[in-house]
Parts: sequence; C-alpha cells; structure tokens
Amino acid sequence: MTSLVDQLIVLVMLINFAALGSGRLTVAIRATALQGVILGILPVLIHSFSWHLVVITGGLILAKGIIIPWLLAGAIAKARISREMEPYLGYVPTLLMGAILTGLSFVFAQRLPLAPEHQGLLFVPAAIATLLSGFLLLVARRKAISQVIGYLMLENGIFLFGLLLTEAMPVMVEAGVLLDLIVGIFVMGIIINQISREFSSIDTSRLTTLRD
Amino acid sequence: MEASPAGPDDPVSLIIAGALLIGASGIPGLFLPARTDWGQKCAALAVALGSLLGIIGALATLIAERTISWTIAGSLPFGPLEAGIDPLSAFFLLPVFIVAACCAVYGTGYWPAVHHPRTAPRLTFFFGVLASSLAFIPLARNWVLFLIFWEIMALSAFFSLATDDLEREVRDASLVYVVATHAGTLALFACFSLLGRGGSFAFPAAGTMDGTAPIGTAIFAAALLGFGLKAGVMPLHVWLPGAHASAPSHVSALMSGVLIKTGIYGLVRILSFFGAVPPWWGMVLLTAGIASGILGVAFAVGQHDLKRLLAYHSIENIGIIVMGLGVALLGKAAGLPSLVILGLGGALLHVLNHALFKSLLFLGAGAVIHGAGTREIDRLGGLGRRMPWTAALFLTGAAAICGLPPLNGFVSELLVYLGFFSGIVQGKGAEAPLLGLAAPALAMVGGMAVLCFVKVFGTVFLGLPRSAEAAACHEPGWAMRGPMVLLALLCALIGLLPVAIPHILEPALFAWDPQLPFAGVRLAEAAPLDWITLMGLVLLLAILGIGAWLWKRVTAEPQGTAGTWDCGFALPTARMQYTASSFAEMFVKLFAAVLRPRVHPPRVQGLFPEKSAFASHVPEAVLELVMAPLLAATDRRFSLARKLQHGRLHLYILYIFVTLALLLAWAY
Amino acid sequence: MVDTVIHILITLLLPPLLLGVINRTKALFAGRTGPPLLQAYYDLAKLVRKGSVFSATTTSVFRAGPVVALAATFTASLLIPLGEHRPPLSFGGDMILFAYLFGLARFCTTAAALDTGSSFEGMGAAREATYACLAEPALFFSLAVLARLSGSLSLTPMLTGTAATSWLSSGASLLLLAGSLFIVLLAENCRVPFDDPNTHLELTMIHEVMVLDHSGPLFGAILYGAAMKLFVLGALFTDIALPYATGIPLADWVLFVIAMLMLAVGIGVVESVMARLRLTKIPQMLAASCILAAFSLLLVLR
Amino acid sequence: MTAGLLLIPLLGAIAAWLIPSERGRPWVLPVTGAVHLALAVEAIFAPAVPSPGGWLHLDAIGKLVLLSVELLFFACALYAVGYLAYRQERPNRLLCAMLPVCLSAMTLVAFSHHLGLLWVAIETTTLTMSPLLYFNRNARSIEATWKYMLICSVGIALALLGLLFLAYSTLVARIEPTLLLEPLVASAPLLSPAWLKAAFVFLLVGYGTKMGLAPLHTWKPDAYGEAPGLVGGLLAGGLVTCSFVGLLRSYQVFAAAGGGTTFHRDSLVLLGLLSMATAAVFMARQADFKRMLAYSSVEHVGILAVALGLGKGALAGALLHLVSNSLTKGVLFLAAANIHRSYNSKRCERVRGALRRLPWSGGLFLAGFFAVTGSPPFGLFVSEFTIVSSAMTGEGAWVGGLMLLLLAAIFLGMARTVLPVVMGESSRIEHTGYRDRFLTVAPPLALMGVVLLLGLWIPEPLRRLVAEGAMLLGGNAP
Repeated sequence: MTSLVDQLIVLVMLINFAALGSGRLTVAIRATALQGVILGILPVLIHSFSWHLVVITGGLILAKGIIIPWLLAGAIAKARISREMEPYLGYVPTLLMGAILTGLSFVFAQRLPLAPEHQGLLFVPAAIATLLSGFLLLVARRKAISQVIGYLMLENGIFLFGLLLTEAMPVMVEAGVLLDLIVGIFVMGIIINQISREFSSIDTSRLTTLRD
Repeated sequence: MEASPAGPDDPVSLIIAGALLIGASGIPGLFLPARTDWGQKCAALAVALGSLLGIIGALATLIAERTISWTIAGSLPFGPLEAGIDPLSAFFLLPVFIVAACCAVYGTGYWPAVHHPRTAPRLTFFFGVLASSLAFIPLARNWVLFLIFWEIMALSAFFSLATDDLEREVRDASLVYVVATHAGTLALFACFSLLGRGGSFAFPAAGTMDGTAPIGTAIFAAALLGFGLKAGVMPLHVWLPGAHASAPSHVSALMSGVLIKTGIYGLVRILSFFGAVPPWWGMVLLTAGIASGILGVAFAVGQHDLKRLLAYHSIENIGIIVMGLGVALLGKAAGLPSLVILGLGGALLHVLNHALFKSLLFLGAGAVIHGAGTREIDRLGGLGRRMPWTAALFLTGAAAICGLPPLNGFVSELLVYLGFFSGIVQGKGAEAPLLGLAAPALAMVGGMAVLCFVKVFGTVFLGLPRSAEAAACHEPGWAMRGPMVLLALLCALIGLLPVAIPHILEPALFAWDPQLPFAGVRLAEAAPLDWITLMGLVLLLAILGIGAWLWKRVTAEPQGTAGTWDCGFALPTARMQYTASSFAEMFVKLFAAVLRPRVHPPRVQGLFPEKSAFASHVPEAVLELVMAPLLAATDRRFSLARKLQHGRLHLYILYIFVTLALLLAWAY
Repeated sequence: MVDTVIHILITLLLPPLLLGVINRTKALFAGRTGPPLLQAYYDLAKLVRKGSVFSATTTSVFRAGPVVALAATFTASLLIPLGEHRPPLSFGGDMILFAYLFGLARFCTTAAALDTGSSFEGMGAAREATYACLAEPALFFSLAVLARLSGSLSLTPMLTGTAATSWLSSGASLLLLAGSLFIVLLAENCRVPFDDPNTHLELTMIHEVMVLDHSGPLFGAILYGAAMKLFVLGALFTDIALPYATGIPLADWVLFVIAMLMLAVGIGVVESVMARLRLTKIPQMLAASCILAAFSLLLVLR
Repeated sequence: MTAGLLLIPLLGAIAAWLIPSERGRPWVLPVTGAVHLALAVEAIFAPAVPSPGGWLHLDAIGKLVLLSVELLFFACALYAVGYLAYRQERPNRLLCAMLPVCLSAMTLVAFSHHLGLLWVAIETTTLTMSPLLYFNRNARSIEATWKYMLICSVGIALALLGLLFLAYSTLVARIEPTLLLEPLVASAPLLSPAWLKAAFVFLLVGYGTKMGLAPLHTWKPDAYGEAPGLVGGLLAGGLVTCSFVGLLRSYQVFAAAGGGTTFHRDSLVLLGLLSMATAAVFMARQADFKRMLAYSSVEHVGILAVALGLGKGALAGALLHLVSNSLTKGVLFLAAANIHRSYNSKRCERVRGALRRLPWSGGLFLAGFFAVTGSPPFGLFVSEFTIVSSAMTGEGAWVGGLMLLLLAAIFLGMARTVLPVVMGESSRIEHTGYRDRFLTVAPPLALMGVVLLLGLWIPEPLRRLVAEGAMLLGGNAP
C-alpha cells in the first residue's frame, strides 16, 4: 500500500513539472485537475474506511477535478484568451528552478519529525514541492489565468499535506475550506473576465498603474 | 512643607477654577452669531477674571509655601492620576496667568471679531484652551496626565497659530511646528517610560533619584531632547522663528512668553528628582545655553522681519535661562549651594521676566502691524511720532530685554552672572574655566542684544517713515494699549523693587532641592537685591537731575529747527536712511561664517541701467541649511525605495515567497 | 564721608582735564603749542550757554539720549574705587551693574543717533554697537580674572588692596589683563587707533559721527559724558596697572590724580605714534584683547 | 443569541438582495447594524459560555474584537445610506448584500475558538470584500481588486498550511489531533517544537499578508486607495482586526508552548518594525491621501505586531490598540471619502483647503490624523504609550527607541500630506456639489468621540476585558 501511495505522490510531483514546463494553458489546467483527482484518491489509501473519508474524497474530486477546471475553462472561453502561458521566466529556467525548489523541499522536510504511522511517506516534501511549484507559476507567468493555476497548485500542495490530517479535520471545516476555495476561484474568474473587458487583455504586466 | 491633601478652601481651588474659566472662555463665542464681538469680549473678561483668581491662588501658595496633592480617579491603564501643586509649580503659574490675561484683552483689539468673523471665534476658543492647558501643566504630578495637558497645549497652539492659514508662510510654519512638537512629545514618551520603569507614572519626590546611574543619563538625554524642542534650545529651535512670526501677535506673545517656558518647567521638574547629578549635566546645559544665547541673538541681528527677530530673541533668552540651570546643576554636583541659589534663582526669575518683556515686545510688534500693516522693519520708520505710546512701551521692553538697569531683565541676568562669578571664585574642578567662558559669553549676548534692539527701535520708531503705510500709521486703542502698559509697569516694578523677589522665588528654589534650606545660603544675602533698588533710584535721580538742569539750559537759550545734517546733499529722501539691514550689515559680515547671509545683488548694466533691486536675508540656518537638505536627501533615498511598490503583481508574490523562505531559514 | 565728597568732586572735575592733557601731549609730539590744558572746560562752558538747533526729524529720544548716557556714566563712576579709596557705593555684583550702565549709555546714544534719520549717524551707531559686542567679552574676562584673584564679587576688593600683592603672585596674568583693558579703554573711548576724535570725514568716524546733529547744552553733555567715561574706565585701568598706595589718604588721592594724568599722557603718546586702523581691522584688534584676557583667566584658573 | 448574531446579518443580506428600490435598500444596513449592535452589546456584557464542543466561545479577546467591529460597522452602515444616496448612478445591490455577510463572518471570527473555523471565517471576509472593491467599476479598481484577491488568497492559503502544521504537531506528540483552541493551549508544551516553528512561520506570513505586514502589504495601498471610503474603513478597521485575531489565537498556543525559544516573538518584532519603517518610507511625499491611509494601516499593523512580540505589559496595549485603531481608521477613511467625493480627486496636489470647503470632514480628517499618530488625548496615545513604556521597561529598550524614531518619521510624512490637504485656500478645482451632510458626518464624528473618550477614560468593563485578554495571551494585566 505504502509503495502505491508513494508512487502517486511522485506522480503529483511529476505533474508539477508538467505544469511548469508546458506552454499551454489547457495542459496546465488539466495537470492541476489531475492532481486534484489524485488528492481525492490518496486518503482512501492511507486511512481506514469511514463516511467522513467518503465525503472528503468525493468533495475533493468534485471540487478540484471537475468544478474548478470547468470554471477556469469557462473563464478562458468567455474572455477569449489565447492559450499561451506567456512566461516572464522561460520554460527551461522555470523547470530548473522547479527542480531546485523540489530539492530544497526535501531538505526542509528532513528537519520535521514525522508521526510514526507516516514514516517513510513522501507527503511532506511533496506537499512543499507542490506549494513551491505553485509559487513559481505565480511568479513566473504573465497571464492572470496562469496565476490562478499557480494558486490552485499551491492549494493542491496544502491539501496534499492536509490528507495526513483528514481525521483531525472536522467535515464542516473541510467543507468550508473547499467552499471558500471554489468561491475564490469563481470570484477570480469573474475578475479575469472584467480585466479582459477593461484592458482587452489579461496580461498582468499591464496591471501596473497602481504604484508609488 | 508636608504634602497635604487638597481641600476646598485651598488656594489651589482658586487656580483650578481660574484655569477652567479660562479654558471655557471661548465656548460661548462659538455659538454666538458671527460679526458680533460679544463672545470675544466675554472671553477676554473671563480670561482676565480667571487669571486674577489664578494669580491670587499662585501667590498664596508661594507665600504659604504650601505643597498640596490629590488624585484623580483615572481609568486609564496607568493607575490613578496624581495632581498637585508646590511653590515651583505656583511660580511657573504666575507668568501664565499674567500674560494670558494681557494677551486675551489685547486680542479683542488686535483680532476683532467684527473684522475676522470667520476666524475670531475659533481663535478665541483655542486661545482659551491653550492658556488653560498652560495653567494645568504645572499641576500634573503624573506623566500621563502631564502628557495629556502637554499635547492639548501643543494642539491648541497649533490651531491658534494656523488661524491665518490662507498665508503660505503660516501653513509652512504650522507644519514645521507640528512636526517639531510631535517629535518632542515622542522624546518625552521615551523619557517618561524610563521614569516609569518602576511601574508607577507618578512623579518621584524631589531628590530621590540617582543621576549618576546609566538610566539617569538616558532620562536626562531624552528630557533634554523633548523639552529642549519645546523651549527652543539651539539647535532644536527650528520651529520657533516661523511659528512666532506667523501666529497672530497676541498668540505669539503667549507662545514666546509662556508656552516655550513649559519646556523649561519640564526640565527643571525632572532635574529636581535627582539627588546626585554628574557635573557633566551642568556643563552640557551651560554649553547649550551659551550656544542658544549667542547664536539666537546673532541670528536676531540678521533678521528684518520684526516678529521673526523677536522670536530669535526668545531663543537667546531661553539660552540665558538654560545657562542659569547649568550653573545650578554644576553647583549641585560640586556641593556649592550658592551656585544653585543664584543659578536656578536667576533662571526662574528670568522665566518670569522674559514672559513679561517678551510678551510686551510681541504685543508692541502687534501694535506696529496693526498700525502700519507690515512687519518688515525696512518698510517702517518714524512710527514714534504718531504712535508715542507704542514707541515708549516698546522702548521699555527693549531696554528690559537687553538687561539694562533699572529694569527687570537686569535683575535676573545679574543673578545668573553672580552664579558664574561665584563659580569662578569658588570653583575647583573643570567647571571654573567653563563658567569663566560663560560670563563673557553672556556679556557678548548683552552687547549684541543692545545692537539688535537699537536697530529695531531706531528703524521702526525713529527717523522718517520709509513707506506710505508707515507714514499713515495709527496708535491702537486702549484694549491693546492697556495690557502693554500693565506689562511695562511690571517690568519696571521688578527692576526697581527686586527686594520682594525672594519671597516668591525662594519657596520655588526650596521645592526644587529640599536640601537647599539647610545649606545656610539665602537669596537675599547672595544677591544685592536691596542695592539694586538703591542704584535704580540713584540712576533715576541722576537722569532727572541732569535732565532738568540741561533742559533748563536748552530752553533758556534760543532754539532753532533745521534739517538733519546731510553733508551738503541736495535731495535727501527717507529711503536713504540707514535701514535695519544696513545697520546690521557690519555685524552680519563679521559672523558670516555662522549666519550665512544670502545677498541678492542688483545687476547694473549699461550707461543708463534699468531699475534694479537689492535684497539680503539671513536664512534660518538649521532649518534651511541643515534640515531641509537632509530631508530632501532622505526623500530622494526614499523615492528609490518606493520603487519597490512597482505595481507588478508577480513580484509582490515573490516578496511573500522570499519572506517565507527567509523566516524559515532563520527558524531552522 | 569726606572720601565720598572727594570722590564725587574728582569725578566731576577731573575728566575734561584728561582731554586737555592728551591734546597737549599730542601737540608736543607734533611740535605745536596746542590748545590750553583747560580748553575742554572752556568748550563746555561755552556750549551750555549756546542756543540749540534740532533737526525736524528728531523726537524726545534725541533729547533724552545724552542725558541718560551722562547719568549712567555718572552712576557708574560711583562704583569704581579711585586709587586705594573705597567708592561711595559698593556691593557684591556691582561690577556687572558697572558694565551694564555703559550698555545703557550706549543704547541711548545710538538710539539718539538713529533718531536723526541720517545715514551718517546710523553708520556711526552701527559701528559703535557692533564693536561693543566684541569689547564687552574682554571686559568680562578681565572681571573674571579679578574676581578669581581677589575671591570677591565686588569692584572695590577687586581693585584695591589685593592688586599689589597679585602683581607679585600672578604678574604674567595681570600684565595680559592690563594689556587687554588698555585696548578696551581705547576702543570704548574712541581713541586712536580705533577712532580719531579729530577726524573731519563723516564716513570714517565712529563716535563723532553719531553726534553730528547735537548742539548747544546737549552737545556739551555728550562731550562731558565722553570725558567722564574716559575717566571712569581709565580709573579701572590705573587701579590695576598702578596699584601703589601710601596708606595716607591725602597722598593716595594725589597719587591717583597723578596716575590718571600719566594715563592721559600715555594715551596721548599712543595717539601720536600710532596711525588709525582700517575699520575692518578693528574687530581683529578687539578679538585680540579678548584673547589676551582669556589667556589671563586661564593662567589664574590653572 | 450566538445564532442570532451570526444569522441576522445573513437575513439582512437576503433582504437587501430582494429589495428592488435602489434608494430604500441601503437602509437595510443601519437596521441590521443596529439590531446586531444591540445583540452584540448584550453578548459582550453577558458572561461567556462556550458552545457545546467548544467551537464558539466569546472570550475577552473575542468581545473586544466584536465591540470594535460592531461600532465600526454601524458607523459605516449609517454612512453608507448618505453615501449611496449621493452616488445613485451606481447599483448598490451587491454592496448592500455583501456588507452584512461580511459582518456575519467578522462576528464568526470573534466567536470562533476552532482555528479551522476561524480560518474559514477570515477567508470569507476576504471574499465578501472583493466585489466591493470593484464598486467604482473602472480600470484602476479592477486592478486593485485583482491584486487584493490573488495576494490575500495566497497568503491565507499559507495560513491554512500553518494550521495544518499545527495540527500535525499534535499528531507527532501522540495527542488527539485537534484545532480547538483550549486543548491546544493546554497541551502546547508537549507539541513538537519543530512543527510548531514551521506552523508559526506559515501562520505569520499567511495572516501577516492578510493584515498587511511589510513586505507582505503590497496589496494594501492599491485596495485602500481604490475602494470606496466605507469599504476602506471596514478593510482597515474590520478585516485587519479579524486577521490579527487569527494571529492572536495562534500566538496563544505559541505563548503557552514556551520552550525557551523567542523566535516567534523576535520575528513578530522584526516584521513589525519593518512594517513601521516601510510606512515611514512610503508616507514621505505620498501624493495620494487614501494610499497614505493604507500605509498608516501598515504602520499600525506593525505596532500591533511589535506589541505582540514584546509580550508582557505590551499585550494589554496591543488589545487596546486593536480597538482604538479600528475606530480611528473608520474616522479617517470616512472623512477622506467625503473629501474625495467633494473634490473628485484624492491627489494631494489637487486637493487643498478641505477645512474651508468641508469644515466638518476636513476637521475630522485633521483630528483623525492627530489621533492616528498617537497624540494625547486620543485613544491611540494610551495604547502606544503603554506599548512603548513596556518596551522601555524590559530588555527591549532599543525596540522602544526605534519605534519612537519611526513614529517621528511617520508623523513627518503624514503631516506633510495631511496639513496641505486640509489647510489653506480651497483649491480651484470644480466643486462636485458634495457637501457635508448629517449622515456622512455624524458617523465619523461619533467614532471620533469614542476615540477621544478612550484616550481620557476607559470604562471599567472595557478595562476588565483588556486585562482578561492580556492574561489569555500570557501577559500581565495593566
């Protein structure tokens, strides 16, 4: 079981690189969606069965695998956005940075003691690596929509870690977190729409009128 | 002098009632219709009445040497708020009430509501609040309470000062003032926090702290900064010239006469807590005093704005006061009680004297502005003919501020001088050379003050009018003249009858240092106060005798009238007279290294040159030549740093990331 | 009482003679006969009997100026010991009153000068007031030295009795002090090399230019006041420079008068052998006198 | 009552959504606010009873937060009526519906003793505010909204990870995993220090972003500058307070954990001082008076952080500061909004002489300036003086000194912006016809009155609340 879990986690990390290296928005969206689905599957593998778990699995897959990609795709279609990522930082340097950050997250994870039942699992480094990859996307991509993708990836990293604590988190809180996430993405989608209407572009490098 | 709780029949209740009456004096005026001066007149009456109560209360406290304390059940998180009065506080209350009453009455003539319907009610209100807070500050016995009154004073002074805010100059002055006063308040935060380390913000008893401990040094430094900013000690005086010049004259008089003395009060009060002081405190104060005295008057000589010039003289006189304090501290450190008595006595008496003659001068300057419409000295002249009262009163003030006998300025300067000379005679350590330097320095200050006031008086009141406004000037009404007459009389009274001074001064000195009464030195013995009366009379008799005889001779022989000797020049005009700038030119050149005068020479070209102009002025050195460039340089640096807020979102997110990374790196 | 009367009489009568002696000395040096010794008395007597002409610009300040100046100088003269004799009035701190009375006199004469509205008189007043700022510290340095040496705060003990012994104990310091005071004496009384009482060009004058418009009895008061100032400051100088006393009162009075006349001769000699300084050099000279006095103080405080 | 407090605003929101009249709809806000205020006052005076399970518990800190949020909201709600009456060209349905939702979320923040629930509530406040930033519907406001949304979302996500770390530290310590405050505080000394530290860093950065600690404050000037005044006031007074509660609750756990490390306190002091320095730098020559207010907010957040980092006596100061700051910010933003509307500009070079054109608003702006800079006798003086003096008492004297220096620099910068705006002759630019009216002046005036009161006399119940709150944080009572 443990090896399957670790394989899935490694897959999550590989998806990070896919998103970092791809030049297409749709690829990145699908990558994060796939991550979301994996996040939904993982708790079933590490915890024993409970209805709580079912709700979480269902919720995660529904939110991250279906609703959010759909919202984003809708936003792209509505705002008639070209499908390029338009990086500030080229793809190869981004990938290199991603690799370095993943390495660093392993170093950092070394410092943190694990609970006995999680010994040997890659959750912590993978979570941090995903978080950092999300950051990288946020920092290195020009388009508003790609920044949303980065934010999603960052969230995925956090959820990945959260899976270790599924039992500690009450359903209500979990649901609230997910709901907030969805509403957040929804609002972001609306804003992107408005941006594209106002600036006839969603290139965030144009959003620099407010400064000192 | 046991502290006793306050009762309703105490003199302090008179003081509080008076202060409250003054504070509320401006309120009715806010609600009365504009264009009536009832509110203003009632307010002046209330201030005068309140002041009378206050003066009675303060004198009673001084003469009875009472120390009273009580507590206000405060609910701020600093515990109960102690208040109280002792002779030292009462002494500082005297100038507050005297000057406030005079200025309030003067204000009805100077800033009449009929002519200033928009600003007069506001000004009257804030003037009352200002005067009231000035009266409450010496009553605080708790740092928090002190700070509250302190800031009410600062803010109401700001609003009074900014009355005429349509003038750019006034706005600039208000800005500088408000920044300086807030900086001072923050320094006091530090000072009072250090004093309150024990957990209580109540004033410690006099002589209970040790000044030689490091914490004492920190307190002294913070107090010097905070109170020095308010008092206007060089080089912390930056706000003072502009503020005093720009405020309505009666507000200037109150600010210069009383407000800046609260800084002195604070310093004196804090120094009273220390039983043992290191000698270098006194040296620091003495040096600061010398610097303020000499530089203050030197800059004054270079001014040709009447009120700005007077403002620089405030710095000079604060310097004299601080010199006196320095002598007192040196005396305390060296165990020479006569130095303490003379130095502190001179300083405190000069506080009172300066309040009297400086407010007299500012009110006189106000009368000049009122009568001739300008405060540019070089546009005035010959005012004495049409404004004889103002001229005579201004002359009295001028002679008093120069420390000339037989007026009050001489008495207090004499005490300070005697402090110096006693130190020179008795001193053993490093203080003697410093005092040996201080005495000539003060003498030089006196000489320069004479130069400056001859210049002012001569250019403004003597000679011929240099402009049409000056020619058409008029004497102010009695509402403005009366207060000035009172102040001038008080100046002469103290100058001629200083024998009464120890009765009100000694209790204050003994409250400052409780050990002092046992030192066996009395003010009346240490200073020749009775001789001053005698010498004043001799001088007056000599003047009268010589004058009478000479005048008899003059009137006995034929008298003729002619033009002034003009060396044969055919067409002299009034504009050819020596101006204030030309009078000061020689001096300003001598001190050019410090004063840095700016000369804008005319460009004369060709055979028939066009009309051209010559102008020169002495800038406010610290503000214009140090602070402003410093601020500009800081602004430039800051605008580089402001590039960090560039509007690029992805880099903002990078900031978050970097912060996170750095904190994690620090944590692990 | 007798001393007081003599003091006042000498103070009132001697000053114009000093001017005569100075002028006579100068005349001798120039190989002239010169005016009579008592010429100043004749001038004064003439002036008080002359009519006055007032400028139309002037006010009462112009008229009061000479009066107050003379009164202040006279009051100051009551504080200074003449030779070894106590002055009529003496108290702790009188030296400060002494100095400030001259300040009062200066205030009045310069204000009176400005009252005429003349540029010339303004110029003179400015010079007078500016130089005084520099002369004043030298005087106070000297007073500080004397206070330290005598251990007292009054002119009388400073200048009588102890001076002679002080010459033995701290002669160097007193020498510097005397030098400084002599410079102050010349500067305050507008003598060469600071000013030339006999000059005839308004632009170069200091004291004389201030009184251009005064006439008649008031001008007489000015001349008399100037002579008295020379006398009083001269007495201060001779008290220090020539501190010899016989112990016999009458002899001491004679000794003092002789000392004063010697001083007048000395001034006459200086005026004869020295040229006037350029106006711009005067502050340097005064600063030098300050430095002399400051050194002197440093020596006694050491 | 708790349910009422949470649900009544939601009802108000629904009512606002349903009312068709643009003119009548804003009145929902003050009505909701008044009812809510009445209930809240009752709740504040009632003894605190934890809800079953301990999720909701209005302790002293919660009461203080509820009080300040409540007063501010009511003032803003009343103001909104006058403000929206003037700006009828803008549809106000979203605004009127979202503000009560935000109130509900803020109430939940005050009540919440479950850190996860607290997080959800704080995130909800963020979300409800974002549409309101876009009230003016122009390019600038959409930019501001986008930046606000993205940066705050990232920040709050980091705070979530911090919470998860905190929960995991219980797991490592073999304790029943929980995010309830009381058990966490009780078992704090047992928790894994390594995880705790990591949790603290993430919580600090996360909530710090939401609060606007430098250098995480970058969204603030944009959002505050472009939002309508009342929204700005709620952001600076309400939302900042709520996010600070997030930090306070976490701090409770770390303070209880002890363990000899001062990392959490040092890092708070560092970020706090950095925020004050940033405010000082950016306030110098600030050309836009609403952005200036944003930097003032950064400054005060910094002061709060420093106070929290100093601990002991400063904690009471921090709690007082929290209350006074939110009320003062209300005054400043509402007055600034009036000035902005009257001149149709918020550039300092165009706005001059506000005291002449709008005597009340100009005066309030000036008074608010003095209050916000900690001048006696206003409320912030009491708190700042408490903080500085407790800094001076301990080993943090240099912190106190540095704070004073920075406060002076900030005052200089702020005075140079505020005084020219209010003083002098009213600038010649066209008058928009917006004048001081009762509904747009009375709310900030009332808040100003409270701020003044807090500087002169702190009511006994409030004093007690502050003392209890400081005890909860591990400090000593004043």
